[in-house]
Amino acid sequence: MTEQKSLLAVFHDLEPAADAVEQLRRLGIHDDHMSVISGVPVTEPMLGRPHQWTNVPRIAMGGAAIGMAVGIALSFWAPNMYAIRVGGQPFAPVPPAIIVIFEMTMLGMLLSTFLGVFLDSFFPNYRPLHYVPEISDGKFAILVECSSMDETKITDMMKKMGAESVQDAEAQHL
Amino acid sequence: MTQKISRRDMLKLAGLGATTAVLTGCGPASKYVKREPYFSMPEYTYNGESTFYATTCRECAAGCGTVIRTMQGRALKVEGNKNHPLNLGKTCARGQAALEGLYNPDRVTGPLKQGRGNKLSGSAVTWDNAIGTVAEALKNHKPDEIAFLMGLAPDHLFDLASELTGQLGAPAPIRFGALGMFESRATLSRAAEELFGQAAMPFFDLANADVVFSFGANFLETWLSPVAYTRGYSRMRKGKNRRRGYLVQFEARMSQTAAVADEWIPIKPGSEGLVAAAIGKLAAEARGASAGAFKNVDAAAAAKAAGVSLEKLEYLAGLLASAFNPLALAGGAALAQSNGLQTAKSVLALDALLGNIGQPGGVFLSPLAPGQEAYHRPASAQEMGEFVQKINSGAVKVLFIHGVNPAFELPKSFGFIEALKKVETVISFATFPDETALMADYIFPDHHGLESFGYQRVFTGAAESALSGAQPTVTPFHDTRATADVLLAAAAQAGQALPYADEYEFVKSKLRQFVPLSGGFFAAPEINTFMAYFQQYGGWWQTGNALVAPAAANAKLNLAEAEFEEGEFFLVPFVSPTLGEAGANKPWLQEAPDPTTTVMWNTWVEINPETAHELHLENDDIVRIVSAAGEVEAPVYLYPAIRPDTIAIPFGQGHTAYGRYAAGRGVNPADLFGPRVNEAGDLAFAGTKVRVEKAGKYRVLSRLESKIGVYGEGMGEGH
Amino acid sequence: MTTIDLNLVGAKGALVEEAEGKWGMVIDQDICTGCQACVVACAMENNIAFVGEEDSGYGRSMHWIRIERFWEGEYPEVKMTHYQPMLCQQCGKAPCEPVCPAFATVHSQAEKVNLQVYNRCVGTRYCANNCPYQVRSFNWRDYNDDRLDEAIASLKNHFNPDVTVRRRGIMEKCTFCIQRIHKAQDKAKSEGRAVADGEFTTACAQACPADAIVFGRVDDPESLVSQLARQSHGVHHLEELGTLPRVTYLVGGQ
Amino acid sequence: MSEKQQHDHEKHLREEHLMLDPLPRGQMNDMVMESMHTTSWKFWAVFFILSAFVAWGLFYSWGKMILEGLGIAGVNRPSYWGIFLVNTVFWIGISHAGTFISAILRVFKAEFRRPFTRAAELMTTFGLVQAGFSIFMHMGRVWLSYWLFPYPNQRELWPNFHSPLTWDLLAITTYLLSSTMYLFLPLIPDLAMARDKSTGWRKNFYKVLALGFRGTEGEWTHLRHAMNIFAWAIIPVMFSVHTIVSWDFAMATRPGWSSSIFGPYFVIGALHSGMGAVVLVLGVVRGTMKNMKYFIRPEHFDGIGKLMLMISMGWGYFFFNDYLVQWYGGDKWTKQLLHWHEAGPMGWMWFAMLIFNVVIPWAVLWNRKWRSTPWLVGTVGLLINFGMWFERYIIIPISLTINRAPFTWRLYKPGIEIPLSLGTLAFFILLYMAASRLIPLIPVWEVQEGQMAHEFKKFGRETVVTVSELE
Amino acid sequence: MIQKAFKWLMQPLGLAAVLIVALAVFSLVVWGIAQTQKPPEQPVPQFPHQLHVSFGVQCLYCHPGAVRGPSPGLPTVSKCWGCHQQIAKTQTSVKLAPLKAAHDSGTPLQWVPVAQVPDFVQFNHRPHVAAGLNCENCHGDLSKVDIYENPQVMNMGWCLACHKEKSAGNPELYIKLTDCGTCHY
Repeated sequence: MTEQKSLLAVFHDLEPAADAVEQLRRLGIHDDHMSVISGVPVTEPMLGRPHQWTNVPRIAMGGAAIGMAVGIALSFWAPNMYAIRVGGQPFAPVPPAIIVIFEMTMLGMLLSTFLGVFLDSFFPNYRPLHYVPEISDGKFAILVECSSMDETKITDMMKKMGAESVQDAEAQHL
Repeated sequence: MTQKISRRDMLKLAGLGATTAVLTGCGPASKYVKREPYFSMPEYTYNGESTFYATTCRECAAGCGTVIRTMQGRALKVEGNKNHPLNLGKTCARGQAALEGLYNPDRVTGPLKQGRGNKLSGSAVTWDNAIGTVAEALKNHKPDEIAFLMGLAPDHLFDLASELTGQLGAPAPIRFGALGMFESRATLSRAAEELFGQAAMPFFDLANADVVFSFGANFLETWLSPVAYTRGYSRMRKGKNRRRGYLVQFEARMSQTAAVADEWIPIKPGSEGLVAAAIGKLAAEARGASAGAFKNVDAAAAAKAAGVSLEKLEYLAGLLASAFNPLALAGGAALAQSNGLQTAKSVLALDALLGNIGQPGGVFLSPLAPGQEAYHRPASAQEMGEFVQKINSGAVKVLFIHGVNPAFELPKSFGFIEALKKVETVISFATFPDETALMADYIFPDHHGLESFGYQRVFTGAAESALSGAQPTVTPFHDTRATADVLLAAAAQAGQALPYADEYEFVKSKLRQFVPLSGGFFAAPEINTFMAYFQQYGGWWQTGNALVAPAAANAKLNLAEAEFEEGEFFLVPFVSPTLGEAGANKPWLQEAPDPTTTVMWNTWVEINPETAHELHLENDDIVRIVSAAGEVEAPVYLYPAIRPDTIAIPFGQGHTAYGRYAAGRGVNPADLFGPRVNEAGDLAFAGTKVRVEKAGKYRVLSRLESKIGVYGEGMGEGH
Repeated sequence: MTTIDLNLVGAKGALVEEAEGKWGMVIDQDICTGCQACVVACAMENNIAFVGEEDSGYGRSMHWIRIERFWEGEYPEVKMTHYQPMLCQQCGKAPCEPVCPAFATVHSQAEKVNLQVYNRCVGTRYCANNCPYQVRSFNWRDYNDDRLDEAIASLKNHFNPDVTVRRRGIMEKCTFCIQRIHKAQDKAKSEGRAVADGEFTTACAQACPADAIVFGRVDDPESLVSQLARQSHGVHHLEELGTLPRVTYLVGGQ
Repeated sequence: MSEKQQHDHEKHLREEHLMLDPLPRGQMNDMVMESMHTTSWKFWAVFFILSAFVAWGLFYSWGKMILEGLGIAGVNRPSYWGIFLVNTVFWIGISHAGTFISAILRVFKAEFRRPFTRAAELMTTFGLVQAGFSIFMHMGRVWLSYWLFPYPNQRELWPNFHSPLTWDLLAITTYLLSSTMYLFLPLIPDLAMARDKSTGWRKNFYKVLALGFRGTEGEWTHLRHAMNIFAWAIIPVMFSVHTIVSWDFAMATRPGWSSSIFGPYFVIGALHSGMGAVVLVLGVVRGTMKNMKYFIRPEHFDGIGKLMLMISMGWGYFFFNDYLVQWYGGDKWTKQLLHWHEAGPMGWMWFAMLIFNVVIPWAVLWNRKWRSTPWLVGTVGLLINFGMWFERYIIIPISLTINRAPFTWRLYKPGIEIPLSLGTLAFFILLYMAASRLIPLIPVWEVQEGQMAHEFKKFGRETVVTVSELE
Repeated sequence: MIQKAFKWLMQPLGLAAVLIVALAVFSLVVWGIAQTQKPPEQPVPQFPHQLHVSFGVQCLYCHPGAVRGPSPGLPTVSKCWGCHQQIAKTQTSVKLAPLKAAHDSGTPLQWVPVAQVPDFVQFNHRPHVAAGLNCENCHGDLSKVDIYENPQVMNMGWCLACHKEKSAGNPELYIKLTDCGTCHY
């Protein structure tokens, strides 16, 4: 039984970090056991990383559907709860309903998009996390989970690839 | 009626209302007005159900019948009495607002020793003391040192006062009111007397006329009996089975009556008689008949004097000549001239010439009220002047005032206010703290008209001979007492007891004479039943047409030019049709827009826009109007329908007292009138001429109309 | 209700029948004398607040009925146009109704008049903006609160308990004296009969000394108001807007 | 071109363009943090004056108005709507700039937007807050305003979906919520940065707000997707909001209001005032806050200036459209209304509107040099805001004077609206000032992203700037 | 400081404290609302409705307006006295002293109405009675209580529920009974 360790290597530039990812993979670290943390958004191809799965668009569409349903209910069902005649118009005319449905759809979609970010990213997350504050200064960090046996091997490799520091990552309150 | 009315629980309920306000946003409201529980409920009353009482409107002297809707002892609404021959269920704005008098926050709430202040600051006295005071006054003075001054209405109180003065040997009570003065009643009845040989108030059968020429009579506003004449006008206009009636109004300033007339002829003030005569002559010529009294009239000269073209007069004469039921009537400012009596006679002579005396759509004499032997007109200005002189001479030691406010209604130039200071004891029976009441030694407030018994003679407006009945519709709201009761009690204390226990007994005794009469609206076998019906139906009247068709007249005319004071502009004062002489303390009458100018809550001066332009005056500029007798300041209203040589000011505002809604608002044009009278003794107020000065101040008149939409103000050029 | 399926069509006006009327009014401008009796009678019947000099001059008067008049020509040929009492026209297709977000002004299906439900009103004043006749009045202040004006404590003794007293922030307008309609209908029902023509009338029509205002059932062709409204010189004000007014004005002589 | 010239040219380009003038991220972070922390006594003086103003102008006056009724405002018959609605439309208009800049420019990948998207988005949210205040002030019984929301109740009575005001309420609610979320999403990485750079109470403040953001690939991916959805979806919401605001007027059967062009006319008007406000705010931020001269440069004013010119022309086009249609129709009431606009007592306002909205922008913004002068463009922005406020004032209370019942025409005179309007303005500034102390006004990560994507490239002898698409 | 407070609040004791405060506020509100629903003080304390009902006095005897119009009315002193003058106990009972005093002094009894609707609701008893409703349908069983109190909150939802139920199947009646103008004007 080997002890699991987390290593955090900090790189100044993007390219060495990408190379390090490549090297890690060669050392037998699966992509699932490493992650790149950065201060600017970098896309997967830049790092040669597999495609990231995200639910946000689906959640958004689901929210839009719910919003639309609410809009339809408000436009066509609610007015019939207490039928009141105004201005010689039908109880639930279609043209105004389009407006209501549109607004409710958009509201549902945008709200759920926002919620989707929270759900997918586990926000808010105030538990201790592996992190170094330099990341927000534009550095790139690779968080590797490996067995303690591989620790030196990986540390050396990272150093070689140009890591500014490689440290035992300890989860901390951000 | 409720037994006791107290308002001690008002606060508690207001608190409840406040809670509701917080919870719902709608707050203390009509339902939470404490309508007191009954101790013993009258049988015909149910909670939440209205009870209706027939009574007489006391807002002016016309005597319309009203029915008051009440609930839980509160009067809620004035409605017209459909049975009443005078108004047939209709009311005017003033009648509608009577409730705001009844529940006016500024009523005199109890007997006071006022002590001639200029505020209502007297100390309260008990009613026993009050009656004692009146009794002392009656007892300790010689009969001819006692005087009664009363309102216009020929009512039961006037009868009672007459009886009392008769018993004491004191001079008969004097009736006076500004409305009578502005209507020129004395002139009209005098003219009728001279022409028809009978002193009576003429009755003009508007309803059946098809062409009506009105010389200054604003019969739709305040003249004599406005509701009745409006009904007549309406029927004239509808012209059932006949052609639609045609109305031509001759006056210098377009009144409300002129506004609805088909033609308004702005003739020079004072020339009305001449114009009537000229039209008479031309009409007679058109008909090919003899011009009778008018045969010496020079129509061209008359047209010139009046400021209209001869063609116009010929056209109008033709209109009259071809009419089936022509009618000419005169009143108001047209008669308030030095030649006013001649004008009245001239117009009546025109009627005679047209052959409509005693004909449908013509001139009649008003029927006398039941039990009345002769027409008894109120005092003219001349008689009031004489009365003021009598006071000034120190001959009057005790003055009782009821139902009139001479300090406001009588022009200042008569000197009434100064004269009043010479009277030893002035006792006012005013319901409201009006100017005269404040100058009294005592105020012993009478009930409001809706709280009291009585009757009133209908003096004109109805074809039937009618006595309008009054009864309390609610229990008195304040600690007031019927003046009749006070007088009866005081007379008894003074050892001059009249044979009546109280006001109710007095009214009843006066009605007793009608029980055996036939032809009445109702009949009853004995007085108690009669009295019950009298109250139920709101009066007693004979059902048949009782108009008197006078003998055809033989007029002698002496048409003279009107005399005017020195000044630039003719002054045409007119009584505000919404406020009248005593409506200024009712907020809704203040807020009811004037029918012609739509001004609310203020006095204005009407000036022709062109004249104003010459004088560099704009709307809302305050001007000072100066006459020989005095001056007033009021904002300008550029009135498009007034002669350029004339200005007009409404009468009704300018109170210095009379409650929060009236005091300090507007001006009183009566301050401008000199004490000049015409041949019949009526005030020649329309003979006043004035000077207009810019005061350099500015006050925006509250108008309902839009100056932008109606006059194009601010719309730039070309609008 | 049969009209519900029209929702899906949504073609406003194309399929919805012309709104039928029940109560109506005829105002004969030829005999109106502009005397303001109707104005004050309405105020007394409906607990309308007076607003004082300043506010009334600033267009805040609360009259439910106002008498309009204009001028034609120049002196001396100047003429005042016929007095025109202007009150809520109780439109069949009222522009004020659909714009209220809170359903505070709705069309009564039972009485076929425009209702103003005071307790539902939140005071957006959209209805008043959209009223082509400008006959709605807004409670700009707490005119009826006796804590603000002690005079009201006394004056409100004559308030009609059948009519809600409005407070600040609420729109109000002529109701065709619906309290009288209800009272008359209730009375007739309790006596097992229909309401007779002329059995009751609105406060304005009741007061009008010239009988220029006539009120009654317009769905009854025999009623006086229907007969008068059929006359050739009867017009509807701003008829071109398609509001289907229930008040007919008789203009000019016969 | 010589080497020297070449070098100078590049140097010039670098000076001019933020995107070509990269600084290390850490330094930029420090600059932004420093600008947030550096607060002079003047700031606090203004802050407290404004606070007092808000307390009096907004809260005290509003409380008084709620207690006494709308009588203390200037509204009357027929001008039932007054300055409150003018302000509502005005603030919603202001709020449009934020969305326009951050969403439309993001969608169209206009790179110059990067440093000031946040400053603009803050305006959106804070402007909408003021719009909300204004519309609730307008209500006669504001304490019952919850009746306008669709909520189940015992009476089974729902809001009236026939009413444009209900549409408006739904639209504004949607817009307020979504623009606030859209403000917050790109803010998270910056909050994380601020968290890493702060100590004390600020640390806790940012810790909570940053939600535990680290910058993992997953977080960035979700965020990017969400921002993309927002950028696309919020554009139709933004257009719908101001179109619906215009329908509040266009649905009414009134002369001058019932116009089918009102929708786009209002949208373009909103952008007009919004862009004006953005340059004004940028000018103030650049002038008063530390280190901002690096981030906000004349090139930005130049870019916004071009947009303003375009929008101003668009506004002129729609204005003319509206005017022509109304004029040509020849309806007697509309004719009176147009006459009233021009020749009436408020005619000066009508002409001032045209001068501020059209004449001045066209006269100034065509020139690149003038356009790049911050104070000048800021002044034009201020004038446009006056002009657009006048436009709304003319559309609402002045047009309301003229209706189909000439007996009621009456000019509107504002009352307590004046302190209340100034109160909302002060509150807007106050919120903005507070935000400038609490929120990184420059989205540093976006700037860095942009700087990474930009580079010089030589085509033959010419050195040009290229941008590579990173996403 | 705030952080400390927050931390304290997040632990079980803190959560309990939050719960207690919330409960206290909620109870205060409930109590406040309940206060407005309490039967008020009446001029005759503890007026025993149940006793009168048990003697077989009909509701309409004392509240006769209910069949005629909007308001049923509250009994006048003379109405009470009509029966009570024949009841010897009236002269001696402490509970009845206010009635005796009112009668002797001729002042009305100021009953406090309980079943009130706000000013903006125009309620009429007559059509309800005419529709066959009994008093107890709305006012509850008066043979069980002394002082009347509303058995339910008389609000619009309660009115409407009954109106809808009674008019189901009759479109004309339904329109009339759910029309805003039937109660609000």
